[in-house]
Amino acid sequence: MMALTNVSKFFPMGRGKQLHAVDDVSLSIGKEQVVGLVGESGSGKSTLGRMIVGLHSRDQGDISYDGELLPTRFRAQDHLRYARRLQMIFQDPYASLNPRMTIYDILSESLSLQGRTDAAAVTRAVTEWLKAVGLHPDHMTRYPHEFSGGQRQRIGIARALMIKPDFVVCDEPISALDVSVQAQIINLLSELKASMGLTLLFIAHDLSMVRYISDRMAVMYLGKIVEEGPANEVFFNPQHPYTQLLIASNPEPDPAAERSRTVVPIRGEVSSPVNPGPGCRFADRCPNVTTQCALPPPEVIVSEGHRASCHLLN
Amino acid sequence: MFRYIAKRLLAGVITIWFIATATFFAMHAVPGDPLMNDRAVSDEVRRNLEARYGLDKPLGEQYIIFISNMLRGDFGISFTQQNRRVNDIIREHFPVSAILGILAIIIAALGGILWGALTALYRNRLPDILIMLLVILGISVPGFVFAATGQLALVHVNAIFGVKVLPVAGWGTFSHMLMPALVLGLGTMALLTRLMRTSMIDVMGEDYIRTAHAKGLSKQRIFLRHQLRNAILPVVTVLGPQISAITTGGFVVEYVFAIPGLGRYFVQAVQQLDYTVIMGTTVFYGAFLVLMVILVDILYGFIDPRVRVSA
Amino acid sequence: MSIRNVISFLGQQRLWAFFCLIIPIVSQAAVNGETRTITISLTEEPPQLNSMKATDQVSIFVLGHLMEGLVRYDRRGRLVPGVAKSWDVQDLDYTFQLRDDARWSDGKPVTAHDFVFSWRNALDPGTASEYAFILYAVKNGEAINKGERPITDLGIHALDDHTLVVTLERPTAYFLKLCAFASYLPVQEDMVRAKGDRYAADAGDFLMNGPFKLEDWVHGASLRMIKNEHYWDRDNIFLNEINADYITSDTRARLNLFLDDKIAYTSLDGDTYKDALANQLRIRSFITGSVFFLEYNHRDGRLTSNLNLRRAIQYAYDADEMVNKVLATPGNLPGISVFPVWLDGVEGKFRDEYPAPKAERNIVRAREYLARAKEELGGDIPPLILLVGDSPTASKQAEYIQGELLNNLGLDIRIDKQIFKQRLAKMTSGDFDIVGAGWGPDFDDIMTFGDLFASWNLNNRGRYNNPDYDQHVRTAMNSVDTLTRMEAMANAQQILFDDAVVLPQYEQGVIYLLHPKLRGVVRRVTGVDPDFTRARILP
Amino acid sequence: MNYRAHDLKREDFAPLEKSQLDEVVARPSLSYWQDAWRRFKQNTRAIISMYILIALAVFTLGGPLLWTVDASKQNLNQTSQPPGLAKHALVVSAFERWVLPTDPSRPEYGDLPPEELANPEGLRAAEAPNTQSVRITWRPVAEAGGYNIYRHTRPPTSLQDLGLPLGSIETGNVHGYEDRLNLKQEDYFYSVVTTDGFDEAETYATLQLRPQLAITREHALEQGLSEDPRAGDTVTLAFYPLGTDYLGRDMLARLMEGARVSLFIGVIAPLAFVIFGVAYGGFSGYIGGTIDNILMRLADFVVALPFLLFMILFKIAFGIGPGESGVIPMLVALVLLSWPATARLVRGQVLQIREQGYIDAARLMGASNHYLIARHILPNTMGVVLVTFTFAVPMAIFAEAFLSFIGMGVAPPTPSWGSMCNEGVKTMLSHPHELILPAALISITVLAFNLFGDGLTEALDARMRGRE
Repeated sequence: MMALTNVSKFFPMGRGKQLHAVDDVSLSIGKEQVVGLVGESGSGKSTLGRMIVGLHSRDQGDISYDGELLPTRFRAQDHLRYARRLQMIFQDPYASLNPRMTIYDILSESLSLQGRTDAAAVTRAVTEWLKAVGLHPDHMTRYPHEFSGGQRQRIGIARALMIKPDFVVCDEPISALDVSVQAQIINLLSELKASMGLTLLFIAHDLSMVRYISDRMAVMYLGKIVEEGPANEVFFNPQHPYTQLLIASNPEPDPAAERSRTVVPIRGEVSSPVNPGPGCRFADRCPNVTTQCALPPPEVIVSEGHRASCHLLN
Repeated sequence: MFRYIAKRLLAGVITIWFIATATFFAMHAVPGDPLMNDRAVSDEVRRNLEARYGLDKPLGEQYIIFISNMLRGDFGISFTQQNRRVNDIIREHFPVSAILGILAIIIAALGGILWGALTALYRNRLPDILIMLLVILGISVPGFVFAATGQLALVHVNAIFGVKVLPVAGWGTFSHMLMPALVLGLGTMALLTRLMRTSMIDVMGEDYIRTAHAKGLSKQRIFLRHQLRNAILPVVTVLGPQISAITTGGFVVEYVFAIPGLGRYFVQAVQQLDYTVIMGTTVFYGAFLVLMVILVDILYGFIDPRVRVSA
Repeated sequence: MSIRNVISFLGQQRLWAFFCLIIPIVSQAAVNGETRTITISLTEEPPQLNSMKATDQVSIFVLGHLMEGLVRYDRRGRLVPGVAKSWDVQDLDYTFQLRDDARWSDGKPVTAHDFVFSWRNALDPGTASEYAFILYAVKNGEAINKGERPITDLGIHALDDHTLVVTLERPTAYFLKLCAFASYLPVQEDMVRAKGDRYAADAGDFLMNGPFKLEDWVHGASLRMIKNEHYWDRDNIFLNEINADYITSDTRARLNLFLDDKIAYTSLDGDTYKDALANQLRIRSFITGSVFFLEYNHRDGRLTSNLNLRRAIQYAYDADEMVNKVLATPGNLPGISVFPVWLDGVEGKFRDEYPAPKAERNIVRAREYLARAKEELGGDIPPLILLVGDSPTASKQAEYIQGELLNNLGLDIRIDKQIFKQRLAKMTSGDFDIVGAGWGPDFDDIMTFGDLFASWNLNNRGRYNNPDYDQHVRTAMNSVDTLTRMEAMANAQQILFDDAVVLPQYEQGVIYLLHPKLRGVVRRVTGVDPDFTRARILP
Repeated sequence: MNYRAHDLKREDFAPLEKSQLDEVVARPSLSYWQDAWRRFKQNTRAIISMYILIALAVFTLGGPLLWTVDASKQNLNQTSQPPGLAKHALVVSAFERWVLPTDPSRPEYGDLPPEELANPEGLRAAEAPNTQSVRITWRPVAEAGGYNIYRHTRPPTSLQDLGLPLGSIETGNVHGYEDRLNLKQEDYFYSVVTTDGFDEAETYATLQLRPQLAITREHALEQGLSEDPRAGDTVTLAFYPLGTDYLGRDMLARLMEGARVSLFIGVIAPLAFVIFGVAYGGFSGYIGGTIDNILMRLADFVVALPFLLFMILFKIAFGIGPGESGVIPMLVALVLLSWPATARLVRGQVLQIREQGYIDAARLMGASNHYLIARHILPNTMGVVLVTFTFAVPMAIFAEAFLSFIGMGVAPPTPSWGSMCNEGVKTMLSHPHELILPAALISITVLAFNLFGDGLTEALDARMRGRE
């Protein structure tokens, strides 16, 4: 359904330097699938997500949706055309709602932009959706600052889903929320996904949450996808050293287990994505680094639908 | 850092060029004739005067000549004082304005920081209320009223004491400078006091102050090392624009106190349409202000470690 | 300003000295009998101490103390010998004998050549002196200034070092009076050649032959003049030093300085004299000699070229009220004539011998004239433009006139307030209906006012043109007979009134304060004013 | 309070049914502006300043409807009057010049040196003195060559303290003087000193007089003070609650008219440059990239121009034509020099807002640039813009006052508070009301706008904090 082939995004840094935010990434997402995208901050997962919905233009590669090639650079009318297919739920529930608008204004904006202006119908839709995301219809006259983070995220979800899109990018929708609220939002998303038949790209850095919601999982490091496969397989049988370290550093819910666990911290810091060399991007932090790592890493099929890029796997 | 300074200086040079160009064309748009005087002159004399000042050439050529002379640091001869060079005029009058301005800034900055800190310490108690009342006066009363009343006050003070406490006007010694500088700095001092007060109160509510109290540091040490140092930062930021306001805004004070500063000279030159002096003074002041802003930015970098990192 | 300049002025000792003088030093008292020193203030920095180019009051004041011409005025206003000890007049030829002991401040003698050089140079169009016209009395002066003849053709020759022969262009009754004027002062050729453009730009850049010499000149701040030990009449000079320590045009600041015993002399205005009275100070008054008037634009097509309109204004206006209620300072006289009261006539004062016709305010009559003017001009009179300078007094007067004419005649006046140079430009191009103007005398003769409205006079900015008036002026100019001249001028005065050429406003007076211990300070309408050269200090 | 563990059953831990009551709205929902207003109302100083501003607006706009005196009407009978009640004046016949009394039997000049000259005797008022004219006369002094006449407001103490030198009479046989110089109803001490024609004698004679406040028939008729005024009647003069200025114009009316000029410049100029700054900064910030760079560099240039020097220069360059007030050139100059601050601020705001999620969300829905700017970006910059505006007003009022003070402001006869101060500062001792009134109005206005701005900042700012 959504196919990315060799997609890249470079940000100019001045004086000929370029930041390789997304570098030669290929990924395909099947209909009604949930793909989790994980990685550290700065690994390019948000950029990738924004590229898919057209908030960023792409510098190389193709993105096609249902076999239809999406425009490289979205203009207002492209967004208008694709709005019912591609939507996004934003990370920061505080910044994603205009503080000067009521909830009604915010929610009805999607509909009015899509050309639905029948006031009664709009009000009905807003009421329905407020109920659907677990809020009271009276809330529609209120302003965003009167809500908690979780409630705001619900509003954000309602806004994105109101116009019944097919494909939704969830850009770390829970990372700004309290742990107790996170689960509620995840559950809400799961329910809606099921009832509406949504396809989701779920971006997060919380591995266990991603495993819980996703069918497949992709791990990004410095603009590259280093490993991709079925969620459980990647989580329980990680192949790439980075994935292994990432999973190893994931805290255990059981305090006893957590205490006995020995964590090998990832050495050093994320190296700069500005003008990187051809070699493995993880080489300078990898515990198993070899001289080969200066060469471009090969892509190895580990098993059906599970691939990873590392010299060690060769 | 060096790169940053070089970049700022280059931008400054372009800015000065812009100021020079703007002044040149604004001034030549002024109706009137700088060569006219009370007594009419013969055509021959007039032609000679025009030739001496290059006014007989087309405007474009005059502009090129002006810019190229400016690059060599030469602003030409004054129209009203035909045997003085504008450079000499600036050299003789600017230090006066500068000293007055510096003194005013020192008074304003010291006073502002001191009063501001005091008001914050005695928040909502008598000293705070008294000082803030004065601040309100300082902010809302026009400077020329201060200047006139300040001088008048001196006359009376001198009469009451029967000795010359401070001279009422003129220039030459430090005692001549005190009153004008005080009058000049008053508005800025009020502004800085207010800023310092807000800034102090903000800082006092910060966690690290509470931490410092909890650590058992002495009050003086907290005040000096933590509160004052952090509260001064915003004050330093506005100092740059304030220096510019003070050095160019001094002409009322210069006029009232009979001080031979460049500001007063500028107003006279405008009234006399003294092209070369107007050009020279504006460009010079412009350059001075640009330099001041750059200096304050650099200074800020030294005071605030955060800026140094990001630069 | 180059970097080097910046560094050099930072290095100036004066600058750092300011910081060092933390302890207030005892500054000069206004007068000091022991050191024979007085301190005064100037209204502005002297723009030009080159006598060949000086045009303004302040420069001429300073030059008057530093220099001496062929003749000078004494305290009663009589001409007395200066550098010239005697002179003969034969038709158009004046032969001056210069005194042997006249010296420059470097000790060299003042010679006839110094005058020849100075006068030629002042007329040289290359010098571009604005006051060159005052030397037109000398033969070929005008032709030289217009570039039509070489400067060597000027009618001035040095027979030897101490004999100077001047040939005039035409008979000029007041030529000797002209010789006391600044443009007629000698200059020393070598010094001018050596200094070039910087001649007289600083204390060391020129030589002086007068009672004082310029010792120190801090631009914008102070001038110090000390007694010239080479001056021939030094024994009659009492003061050792005149310090102009303050430069400000702010009357209040000067009054404060006077009250603080810092300056020995200051003029007052309507706003400050009350403070002077409150401080029990003796106020003196003095007529400056200048006449202020409203000048009409007589160019064709201008509304004000209509005589009846001008007469209407003439009868609607009350110079008395203006002086008493608007200017409201003592000393000013209501303006009646362009010829001020102090001008000499045949035996007494001109105005006593030939009283000026006067229009008393008469609104009824004024409205009759206005009705006639409206008829001639075809209907209502559109707003008239009143061009004035940007001084506070000028604004005040303009507002008064605006109110009066609206009130009395229903005439709408638009005030056009302009800075000095813009006002002059508009006056010259004729871009006004009425302009607030004034004229100060250059020399002590009626002709300094007489030819003002002659058709050829460039200062006749209203372009008044009347052959009869011109004829009277010519008669007075070409005659040396006083009676003929005064009769001609009386006729001119009558024409100025009948034609309502201008509307006289007031004869300017000033009130001033003088240190009570100071004596012998001379006020005069032409030349150096006030004159401190022969002032004394009472013990 | 003893719970026993075995009392607790598993069912006790079952979650309750979700209650609809939880979602009842506890307080009315407040919009951004409503909430800001609520906070603003709690700030007493800001509220007081707001009332002051409203009062000023009423004074400026509504005042002239109530107080219909013509601000440009001159009354030379009552110049520089302090505030006070209406005065009564004697009606006198039209002024006619007094022919000075002369004694033809005496010579014009005498021969005595000044120190031997006698004092004038019999100094008296020739007629009942009034403020139209005071006529004094004395017996001529033998051998005198003239007389000097002085006037003082208190008894003279010495020859050095005779007061104003009114004038001189230059012949010894004229023995009267007529004084019309700015007469007020107060005690005057006239002194006459004999001279030999040049120098004064060493004694003087003094006469104390108090002129009666008077008005001529013509003026009384013209001002409509009486239907048929006759000499000797008493009329009530025009009433000036706040006094008059140097030409006898009503201060109250002038202050109102001055307020129109000062507040017009003070409000319209900031309004114009704030609007321009918003458009410029908004455009620049939204477009971004190279154009943004160029536009902001231009703003930097304008910021670097020395403000006051250029105000003066522009003011002169634009010129004021005859009869124009010069308000517009000053306005244009102010706008030309002041917009960059707002532009920079708004640009910063726009850059910040542009990155907010709700912009992306709207864009995904297909919102056009126009829509985003109008609906999302501009409304969110309004708070900052409003605060900038309130602080720009005092700045503009000061600039106008300052320029008018140095004589580069509005042209006469248009009054502005600044130009009134300029005129008033000179007579600050003798007629303090001419300075104090306009200066106080400037101060109050500036103060009110400052406090109002402070209140606004706090109200809007607190709101922003509440969001986080």
